[in-house]
Amino acid sequence: MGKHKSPARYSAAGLAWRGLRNKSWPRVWREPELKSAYDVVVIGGGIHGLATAYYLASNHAITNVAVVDKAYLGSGGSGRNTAIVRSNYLTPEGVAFYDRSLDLYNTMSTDLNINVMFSERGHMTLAHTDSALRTMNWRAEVNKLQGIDSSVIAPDEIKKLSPSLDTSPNTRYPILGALYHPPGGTIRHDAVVWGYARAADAYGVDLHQKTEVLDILCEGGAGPNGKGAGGKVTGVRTNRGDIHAPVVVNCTAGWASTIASMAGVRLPITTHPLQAAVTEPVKTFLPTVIVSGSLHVYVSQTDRGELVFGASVDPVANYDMKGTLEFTEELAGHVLELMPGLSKMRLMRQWAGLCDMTPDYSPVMGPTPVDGFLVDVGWGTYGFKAGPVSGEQMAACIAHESMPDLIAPFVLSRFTDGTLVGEKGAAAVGH
Amino acid sequence: MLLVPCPNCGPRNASDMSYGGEPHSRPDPNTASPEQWRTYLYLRDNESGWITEKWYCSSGCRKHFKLERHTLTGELRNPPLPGNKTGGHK
Amino acid sequence: MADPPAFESPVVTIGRAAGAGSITLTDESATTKASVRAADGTPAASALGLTFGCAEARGDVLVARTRPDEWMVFGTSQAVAAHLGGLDLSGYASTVDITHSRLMFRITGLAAAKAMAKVCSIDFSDPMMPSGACVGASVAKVGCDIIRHDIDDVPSYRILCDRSFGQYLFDALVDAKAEFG
Amino acid sequence: MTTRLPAQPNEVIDRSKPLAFTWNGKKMRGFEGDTITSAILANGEHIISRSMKYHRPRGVLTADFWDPNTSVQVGDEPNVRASHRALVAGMAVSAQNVWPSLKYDAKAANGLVGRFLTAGFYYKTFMKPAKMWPAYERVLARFAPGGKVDLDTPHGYHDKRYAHPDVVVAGGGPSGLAAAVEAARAGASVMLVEHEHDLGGHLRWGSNDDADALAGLVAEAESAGVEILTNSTVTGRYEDNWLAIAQRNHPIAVERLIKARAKVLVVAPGLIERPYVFAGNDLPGVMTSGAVRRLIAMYAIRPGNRAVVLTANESGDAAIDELERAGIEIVKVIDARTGATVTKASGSKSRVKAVTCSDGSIVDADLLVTATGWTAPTSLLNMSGDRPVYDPASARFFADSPPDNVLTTGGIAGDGNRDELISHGRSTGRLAAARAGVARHRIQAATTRATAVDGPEPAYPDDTRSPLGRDPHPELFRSTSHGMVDFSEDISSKDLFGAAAEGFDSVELLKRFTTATMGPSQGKLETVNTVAVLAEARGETLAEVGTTVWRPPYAPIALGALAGRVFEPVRVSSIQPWHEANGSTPILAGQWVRPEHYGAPQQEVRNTRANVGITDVTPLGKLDLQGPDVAKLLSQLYTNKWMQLAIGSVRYGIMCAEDGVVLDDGVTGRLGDEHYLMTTTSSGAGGVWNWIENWLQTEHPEWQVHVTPVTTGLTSINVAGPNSRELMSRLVGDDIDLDPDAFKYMQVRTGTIAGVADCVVWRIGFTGELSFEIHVPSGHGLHVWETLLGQGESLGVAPFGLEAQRIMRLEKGHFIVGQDTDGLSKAPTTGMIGLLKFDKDDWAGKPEVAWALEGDYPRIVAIQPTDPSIVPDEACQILREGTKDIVGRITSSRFSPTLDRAVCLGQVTPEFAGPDTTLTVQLVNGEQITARVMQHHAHFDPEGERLRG
Ligand SMILES: Cc1cc2nc3c(=O)[nH]c(=O)nc-3n(C[C@H](O)[C@H](O)[C@H](O)COP(=O)(O)OP(=O)(O)OC[C@H]3O[C@@H](n4cnc5c(N)ncnc54)[C@H](O)[C@@H]3O)c2cc1C
Ligand SMILES: NC(=O)c1ccc[n+]([C@@H]2O[C@H](COP(=O)([O-])OP(=O)(O)OC[C@H]3O[C@@H](n4cnc5c(N)ncnc54)[C@H](O)[C@@H]3O)[C@@H](O)[C@H]2O)c1
Ligand SMILES: Cc1cc2nc3c(=O)[nH]c(=O)nc-3n(C[C@H](O)[C@H](O)[C@H](O)COP(=O)(O)O)c2cc1C
Ligand SMILES: [Zn+2]
Repeated sequence: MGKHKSPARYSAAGLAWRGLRNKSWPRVWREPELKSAYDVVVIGGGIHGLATAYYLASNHAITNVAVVDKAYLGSGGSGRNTAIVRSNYLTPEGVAFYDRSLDLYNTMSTDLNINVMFSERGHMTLAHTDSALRTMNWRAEVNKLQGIDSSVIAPDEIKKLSPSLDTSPNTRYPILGALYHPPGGTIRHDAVVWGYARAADAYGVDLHQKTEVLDILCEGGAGPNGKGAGGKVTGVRTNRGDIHAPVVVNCTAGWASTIASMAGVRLPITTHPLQAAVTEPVKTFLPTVIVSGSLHVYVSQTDRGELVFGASVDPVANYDMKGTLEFTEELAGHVLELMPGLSKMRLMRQWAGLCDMTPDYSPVMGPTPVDGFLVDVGWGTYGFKAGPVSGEQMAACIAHESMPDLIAPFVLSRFTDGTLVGEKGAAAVGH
Repeated sequence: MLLVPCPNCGPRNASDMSYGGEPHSRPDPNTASPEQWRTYLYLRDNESGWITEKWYCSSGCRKHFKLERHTLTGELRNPPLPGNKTGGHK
Repeated sequence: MADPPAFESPVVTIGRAAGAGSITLTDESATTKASVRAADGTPAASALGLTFGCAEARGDVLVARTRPDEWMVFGTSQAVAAHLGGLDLSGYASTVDITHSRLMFRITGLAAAKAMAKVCSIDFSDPMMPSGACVGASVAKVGCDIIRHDIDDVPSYRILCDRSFGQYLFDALVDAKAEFG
Repeated sequence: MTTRLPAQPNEVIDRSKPLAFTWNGKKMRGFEGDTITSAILANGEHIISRSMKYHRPRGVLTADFWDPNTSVQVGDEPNVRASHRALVAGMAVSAQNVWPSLKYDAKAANGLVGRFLTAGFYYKTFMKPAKMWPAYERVLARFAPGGKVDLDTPHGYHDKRYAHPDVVVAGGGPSGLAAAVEAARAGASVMLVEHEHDLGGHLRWGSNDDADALAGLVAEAESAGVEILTNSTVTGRYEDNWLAIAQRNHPIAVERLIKARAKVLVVAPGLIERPYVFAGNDLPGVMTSGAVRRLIAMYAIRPGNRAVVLTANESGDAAIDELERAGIEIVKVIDARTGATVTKASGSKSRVKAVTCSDGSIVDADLLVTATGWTAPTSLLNMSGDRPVYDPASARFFADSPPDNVLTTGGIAGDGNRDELISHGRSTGRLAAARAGVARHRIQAATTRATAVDGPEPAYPDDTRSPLGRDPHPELFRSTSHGMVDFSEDISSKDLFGAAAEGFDSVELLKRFTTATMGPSQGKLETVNTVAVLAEARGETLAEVGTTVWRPPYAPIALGALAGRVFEPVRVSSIQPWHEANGSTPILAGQWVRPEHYGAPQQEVRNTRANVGITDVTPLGKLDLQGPDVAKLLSQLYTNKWMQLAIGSVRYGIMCAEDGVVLDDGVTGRLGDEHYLMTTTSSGAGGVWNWIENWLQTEHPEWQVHVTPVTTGLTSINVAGPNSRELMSRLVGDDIDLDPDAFKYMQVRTGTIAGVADCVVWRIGFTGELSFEIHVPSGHGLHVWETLLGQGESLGVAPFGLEAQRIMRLEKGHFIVGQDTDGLSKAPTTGMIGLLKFDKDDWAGKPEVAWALEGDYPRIVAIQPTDPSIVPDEACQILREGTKDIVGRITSSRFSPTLDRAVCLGQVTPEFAGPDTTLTVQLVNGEQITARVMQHHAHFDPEGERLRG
């Protein structure tokens, strides 16, 4: 086990003590010097990178690890996602994987000693057509077999759980039923990121913000500068200097292709912005998470009272995070289809993040044709909920130099073997 | 909304078009190895920078055409509006 | 059997205030419509002429070049037949009768462009869309061809779309023009 | 007690028009022209809300749209900005975020424990016991600020329109007005958008000269033909100057969204006055100089009786004049330009009573006016990609390098007196018009339908405007004490120091940890102070710290306005009116409304199998294909062969995507030498058309094929059942020979039906019966349908709907793409191995299909439950007996009235696909049943004798 420096414990008593003495809390994490060599360099300070580093240290005593991020921690998808957590996926592989993540989320507040505000408020995916209902049934049946609490419920029950929904049969998109998943809910995404960062730092992992990877150093590969298949990784070049490392993990989600190409690796990924928005706060009235695939919208209400909305990815590939007017127009139209009473609520802010979309809506994890260069990417619009299990399994993969069962279906080579994983039905606008 | 210069119709809203993504050349289906064929199917450059991409002017002239666009700044090689360099949140 | 039956329009216009106010909306779906496809350089293309995006009246038919390689011809069935009858389809050109697959509305009035601006993103200003211009565009989320052909200097637009959208689109246009009296 | 002053020279209230309203149930009166807060203040009340976290009483701070603590509930509308919203007779206004009442707020106790509720406190507690978090969460959620949504709120008449102006000017102050005037005079079409109820910006509360100048500019704008939108906001600037404008003053719409593609955007939003941070700065009675000036000049409100003024600029000085003019006692002026400042405001719970100055003096006062500087509302510039830069000398941000089609003028661009501002505005307007002229020329030239452009493209004009100056201004953000930084989120400078010390010391992390700038004013008031405090904590400059990202909308916009009126296209066949009139149950399939059944689908099946049924299948996709190369195209698209199809024949085909996955299926018939009609699935119609155009345009431009969608040009009716030939014979003209030998199964004829020429008939059918699918020119579709019913009466004809059709196809074991196949099903899964022609040179998906055949692909099989009465739901899983291993699933299931038993299709792994294999199916209720894999896909008439009959 790594040397575990106990950070100042968070507790109500600590809060009171510091409040009385006007004392502030110690720093959440250090601002360490950039060393010239580490055992593992993790690129990307989002939930995936930080969780990987944390589990490397906590589960495998590998603590000579750097996490580098070109901006601030959580500046990617991890800091801008709508924080919906669930495990009712479609394929058995997907269900098993996300269920493990949910387990880790359930104990996270105590494990990491930070309140991540996991709100198990229930998750409803509405069906407006026969075929959507059939997919919901399919998911429910697969879920039940895997012991996941997930079932299809009828409009009257939907109305009881979420009275603001218009469940009358005469709407343009009548609600025919819903896949109801009581263990699903929302989480305070920033707290998760900070929790992993703080805990990893306590184990001695170095977190380097504003450290941008400009190149991956390789040798022996078939491509220029020793990159590409058959070669091996030797480190990374950053805006702050070179770092040597035998293992480099690409956890950069929307930017995954840019990093992979630095190692001469092509990925089955295109980057598309995904947008989200919040309304001005109002008194809470929406108890569950509502998702409608046909209407491309999902919504939940935070404890602060804002409605948080999301939709499906923008159709045009982009690395820009500006956001569009069309998104808000479509969104509002669809939200009002579901909840006509909200027409006087006002949209307060919209934003966007980047999503690394794969053809089968499943991630890409594990080794690449370049030795020592690993990926944990392809997280699309659903990767936040997968953060904990991915970190845990990627850490195991690095420590044992082999693919753990839970993530074996997601290897990169499936795109040459043709063994794709069919999560499209559950993930397209699934969240 | 992006104003896309269709070579036939002139500048049109992107919502009048369908996006076709990166063009990729199709290997000979009779001789391609699984690896070559699946490279064509799945692997993408997905560059952050200037790319050439396919568009289909679905509500206008119904012609396919190619466009050079910068995926980070949103710039086009031949923008229909002069002086429209846009930065954006990178 | 009896006489060929009458053309059934896809829209019910009665009671929908289509003609009220300063903008009139009429259903011209029964007009015979034909589409001609021909590539540049074919005899048919040269005979039909026009620049892509332009339309003109020729005798008793209206001809519009709605795509770089497509023309539409409107009129009575006799007039359309007469106009297309002599067309040389060699070098590869083809015709399809679209009378039944596309319906046609006409929206006329000084404020017609303003009404159109509520349902269509095209710039309807005179320089961009003069009389004698046509464009393919989405109207109230339905793919349409729009042809401007003024009557006595009063702006007038013909709107064509798939027949099955008829009632929906008609109602959307009635609603769009309501504001202008 | 009233605080209304005598008539003010430029007041906007109309004293001849009193309006009655209620405030927290209390009857009050205001005047037309009042805002809600000015009316409440006029009635002697000054607490408008309680703060979010500590429930401290709050009053007017800025008296404009951004006033942070003046959101109120008006009827069913939450979060109404009371310092902006015009008073309307009969308004029922109430305070939000108070419990039980504005005066006695029980949650104010939070204030006592405030030192424990530091920013982010919730991350550090409520963790144990874990089981208790849901209960804690419910309590926290009760503190959510904001108003109440009434779930029965009607949608209201919202609206949208598009616009294509040459120039849009955001901001109707002197500079914006001047820019609009000159741009219009230069020939540009101009939209001037002003957020407030009237044009004029700060001139509205200025001198009489200001008022005169304003009137002059407004007259100029009107005569120049500027389109003026007041009470409207440019809420967003998106790619290529795509602008969102929220228009709130529309005569018939509650709120209208204008989507404008401006050739040039002029940003002239002026400046927003910044509150000052010190202890007690959130007490009611502490106001900005702008607030005091607006209240006095526009609404004739006496903001207090004894005033202390802290001034660092002209606006503060002007406030002093204004207060004096209004007869309000000024007890002390603190001139910040000399280094003096305020250290503390103290008072009762509800109002300032005393002000402590930096010289140590304590003055009694009930009004403290601060004029400590400006924040540039750079939000629209940020949305344009600009990164504004901080100028310490003038203590605010300026544009760096916005795109050339975005220009700034007025306060956001620099300082000047009225004439200088107007002059800068004018030159900006001329530049905007000239640049827009180039854009217009270019767009018009690129658009073939447009009028030809005159002459060559004009030269693109450089920016030769003489810039506005920048007045020096002290950097005045925080006094020596701690106070509120974010009034809507209840975040103090002390919170920010604490968070920075904890390590949340970049501006983005600080924002997320404390929520500063995340409230309803979105940083308009708070960002610069937040950055300044962080800079102080880090010992850095503001420029080094930087700002957070500004995002749309500039001001919140109603969901109703964004939605507008709902455009959800609906498609119907020409027979739909008949279906509706004859008791059909409609079902929505994609955009189509179709008859699901006419009351008894099982009976519809029986009748079709026994007599004859007719069904409306118009939504089937139909494409007219003409040209010498159609057969090549078909060979490329379908897996089977098409080069030899005879004229008069039809053939079934499956299409795959390039990954071998089944994309669509349907029949295509050859009508003439170079003329074919293709059918696709209803939902696949659009996609297949695009797919074809893609092949034709990008892979085989040399092929001569013309594709025309004719889906709705042909009304399609399937006539099925043993009596179908007899029925058809009563309708067809002499041009169609129905004799079974002349018109065989899988053949097509064209001719006359019920007097309608140019019909296409083919002998195929999904139902397994002898059947004719007729395609009638749609203008006569209803006629043919009604004729079929009339002529078929004696033959027992009856219509059948989609449900009966689904049952019959399932009895026949026909799979449906997308239901029995899924996103991973490659062609072999369908079982149609005979249709996969590998000796063809090329077809879409060929290699993947070949490789799939070599592997363990899942199979579609027909399945019958052992117990004939149990119909397993579609999606039920098939398991390896005694385990939870999934080996397949039921993809379609129905009770068959023909066989009087349950019939299914399913996908199973090869191991379980053999005929007579016993399957274990888990029902939705968890029970397991057994079922058998059948020999044939068809449960009924596997030899197909009926359909060939
Ligand atoms: C609007 C939106 C809503 C979403 N909603 C949900 C949801 O409800 N539920 C869910 O489960 N998922 C959701 N997602 C998806 C989820 O946010 C992501 O899949 C997840 O956060 C990915 O985490 P990550 O750690 O892999 O990547 P990120 O958090 O994106 O981190 C990648 C990091 O890499 C850094 N980086 C990039 N390039 C470099 C470089 N060259 N050098 C150094 N660092 C670099 C970036 O700065 C970034 O911080 C949503 C996403 C978005 C955008
Ligand atoms: N003395 C004062 O009280 C005061 C107040 C503001 C500005 N000024 C001075 O006036 C000068 C600025 O003059 P100006 O003409 O630039 O500004 P202005 O403040 O006079 O007018 C700007 C107008 O723009 C409107 N606006 C802002 N954003 C908008 C948007 N997105 N959409 C629509 N409207 C929007 C505002 O409501 C305001 O009426 C500066 O020099 C400044 O110092 C003085
Ligand atoms: C779950 C969630 C809730 C949010 N709530 C708010 C909010 O209440 N107010 C706000 O201003 N922004 C809110 N945001 C958006 C952030 O301010 C910010 O826009 C987003 O994290 C993207 O970062 P960027 O805008 O700096 O690019 C929220 C974001 C998320 C992910
Ligand atoms: Zn075009």
